[in-house]
Amino acid sequence: MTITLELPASKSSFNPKDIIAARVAEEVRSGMLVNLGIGLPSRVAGFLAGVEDVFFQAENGVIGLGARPPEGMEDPFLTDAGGGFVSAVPGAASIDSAISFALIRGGHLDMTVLGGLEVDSDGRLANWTVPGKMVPGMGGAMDLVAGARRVVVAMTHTAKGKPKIKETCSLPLTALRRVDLIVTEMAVIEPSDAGLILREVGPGQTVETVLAATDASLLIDEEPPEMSLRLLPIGIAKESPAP
Amino acid sequence: MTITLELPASKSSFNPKDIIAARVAEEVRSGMLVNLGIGLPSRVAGFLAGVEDVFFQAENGVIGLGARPPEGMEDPFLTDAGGGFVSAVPGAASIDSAISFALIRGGHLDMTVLGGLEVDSDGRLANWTVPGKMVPGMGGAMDLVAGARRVVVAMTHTAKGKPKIKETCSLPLTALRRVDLIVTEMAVIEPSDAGLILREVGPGQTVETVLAATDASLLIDEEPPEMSLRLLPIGIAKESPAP
Amino acid sequence: MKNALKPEAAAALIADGATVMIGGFMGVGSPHRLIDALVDRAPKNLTIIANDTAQPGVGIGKLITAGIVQTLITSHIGLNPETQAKMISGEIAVELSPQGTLVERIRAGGSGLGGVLTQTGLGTPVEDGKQIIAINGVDYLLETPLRADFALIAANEADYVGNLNYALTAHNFNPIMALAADTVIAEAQTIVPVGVIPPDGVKTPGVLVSHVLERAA
Amino acid sequence: MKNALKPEAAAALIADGATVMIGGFMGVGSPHRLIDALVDRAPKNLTIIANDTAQPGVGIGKLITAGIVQTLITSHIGLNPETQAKMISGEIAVELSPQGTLVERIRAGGSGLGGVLTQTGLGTPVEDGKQIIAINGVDYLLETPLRADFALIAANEADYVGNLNYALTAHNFNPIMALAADTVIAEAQTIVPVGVIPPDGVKTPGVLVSHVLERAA
Repeated sequence: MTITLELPASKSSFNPKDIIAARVAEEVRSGMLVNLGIGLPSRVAGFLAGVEDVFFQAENGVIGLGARPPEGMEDPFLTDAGGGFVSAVPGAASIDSAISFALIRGGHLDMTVLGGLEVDSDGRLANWTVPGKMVPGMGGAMDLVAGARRVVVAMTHTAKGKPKIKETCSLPLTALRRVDLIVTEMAVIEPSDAGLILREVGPGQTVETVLAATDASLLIDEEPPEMSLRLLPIGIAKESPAP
Repeated sequence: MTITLELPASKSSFNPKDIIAARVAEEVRSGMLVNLGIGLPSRVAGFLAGVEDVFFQAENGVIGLGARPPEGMEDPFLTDAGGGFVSAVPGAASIDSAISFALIRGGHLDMTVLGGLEVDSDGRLANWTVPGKMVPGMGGAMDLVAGARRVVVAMTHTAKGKPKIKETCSLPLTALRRVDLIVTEMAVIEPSDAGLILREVGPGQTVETVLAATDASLLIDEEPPEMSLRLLPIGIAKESPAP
Repeated sequence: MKNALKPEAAAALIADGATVMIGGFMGVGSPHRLIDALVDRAPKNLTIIANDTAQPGVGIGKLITAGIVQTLITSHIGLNPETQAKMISGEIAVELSPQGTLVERIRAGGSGLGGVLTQTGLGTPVEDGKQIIAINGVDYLLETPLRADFALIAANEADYVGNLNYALTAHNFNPIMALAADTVIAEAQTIVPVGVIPPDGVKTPGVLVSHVLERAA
Repeated sequence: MKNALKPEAAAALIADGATVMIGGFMGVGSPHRLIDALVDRAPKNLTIIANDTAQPGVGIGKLITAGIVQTLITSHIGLNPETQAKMISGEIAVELSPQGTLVERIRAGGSGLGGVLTQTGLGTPVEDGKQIIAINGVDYLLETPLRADFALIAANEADYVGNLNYALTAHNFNPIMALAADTVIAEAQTIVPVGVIPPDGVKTPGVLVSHVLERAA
């Protein structure tokens, strides 16, 4: 099953990844220090509105990461953890890698948003290697999952039609620590002592479509509401047809 | 036995402590990073001449400690480890306590000069407490002895007539590490695997006077020469009569 | 953006029995207005973590005199006879930690590390009751991390978001303690607009600072 | 006072089989002229300790291409397929260390600490073959310190006595590696007279720096 949202041509940027990013953005509160992983998680910054005093940290050494600078004003000594040019907001601070990871591992990071390859029924994440295929190294991922106060996994619900939320991960774990929230384009899921709780369903989704795309048991208290997407421009989320 | 040097009135500053400081100064080489303990060791800085590029470190956080500033120009935020006003030389660096002790414990300090209460026949120093009498805390002393590349003990040979170099320390040790050199007004002694080697005798001293003031065996290769004191103004050391 | 806190409001946060880290080395780089406010409020049975207790009447020495310290974790009390007397009389329980070990224990507490492995203190009374771990045939003492409810730190400049820098030997324990407490209160010599401290000049990022003390009158 | 070293003279110090730490994060804050000189000299069988190997043709990636790396201790090789291929073929032995663990291991090596006690890596392949130590009932992985024969670091400004500062995200591993090698060679964007970097602006004291690379032509 591949998820494709048929969006109005004029809003073609609203793909599943934007739904995920917009929903994750709801988790960001004023005053937080947040680390956004490269790739999908980095989109979250684009959906924040009305949230003040949020500082983004990049583990390579800046607190107060800002948007890409104007053309021609890029600084080769100011990049994000993916090596892309960024700017710094007023009040930013440069830090070395030791302090950067002291912040990450010492519980000073209020939230990290990370991509995921798999999450198991205990809410444990695998996101750093596919043995025999992808050997990227863990970079800061293991530190972020072990140390951040709140870990949010932002990922598509399935990959090539196969569920990424599974009873047991087939890939090596990133950490023993249970993540705090999983946000996909189909669902918001909260791992707990009792298991994975289905908290919200994505636009156009039902409990049944989510269960069909998930390879782990999900706990359902009441009928889960549709995902809050107030940070997507009004109407767009509603217009998105079901897959 | 109390050591008293009868010095010419005009040179009254040349007491035993200055002899010790002048001899220790001979150990300082160009390019070294040196920590001088408070009290007697701090006098060493006054006897350096012709030695370039030496940086003095104070464990409270400055590399490039300089002399006391001109009257009225003292900075309450620039002091030595004893809390006394100091200046900073050109090229000085401010550091926090974590970096300060990373330097001390990581083997980056070429030499530390420390006062001593006792040294045993294995060359181990006791200098931080007299149980029941003096409870100062060890401050940075244990770190300095454990971590500096070269530890020089600068102390008077006896205290109230009693030897401070003893077969076994009666006071709690500062560290297990053998110090590299002991400089007193009576002798220069080098601890080694084989024991304490008497390398030099002080002005007016003989092997016999040193042995009489020492409560540990001393190894003597050849007749030890008189202490080199070229950093004391010429003639003064020679004028100093024996006790 | 931080709200400036009055000294008495800062002290009011600190309840009886709290564990409080305080920056400074012999009073240099200590948060003196916060200390004075704490003496006025006089919460009971504090645990103080600090390099030293300065001298009677100076810096942390004032807290010793005020009789509000129950436990003290420190590296040096040699210049404060009052602390020594209260230690000997049993009024204050003093844990002496070598200075380098003390700062690393605080850094470990603030950095999520399980402990500090050091040779400092081996073969001395410091090792009593502690675990010794052999690593590649060499012995190290395992020293445990330190954290506190509050860190009261002194800075040179603070900006409106709490970024801090420090001057000369007034750095000492301040930047490290900023990592290791639930609530960090910074007392700066001056408070400047955002941007006055450039990113490369920030030594403690504002995200670590809970409150900035209001400017001195 | 340091003597300025030419890149080829710096590279000439580095013999076959040396262990070399190199600063930088995806090439940002790497000592590029030193790396080029090292490629030219081509000592054999180096052990490289670095956060990553950037990309082919960029920074440390050039050393991978040159075939002079035998062992690599790093946190990330994901953007350099050449490093991955050489790892899989067995040409390069790669030890992957989580980034925070890697920097703490280097800091421990440079600070005289016996190891790093961390929860990062527990329950993952990172823990294989390592000691797990329970402290107050919580498990920590014991990671060993790292040191090197050489640290090649990049700075923003150097002064004549070797004091260094860094710019923005070009700090990364550089200040930490300056602690952990027998010989530290610093490549700066500019070299300035003593005093231009004020004491409070020094991030690596010159006493840690063995050589400053001569200014770029």
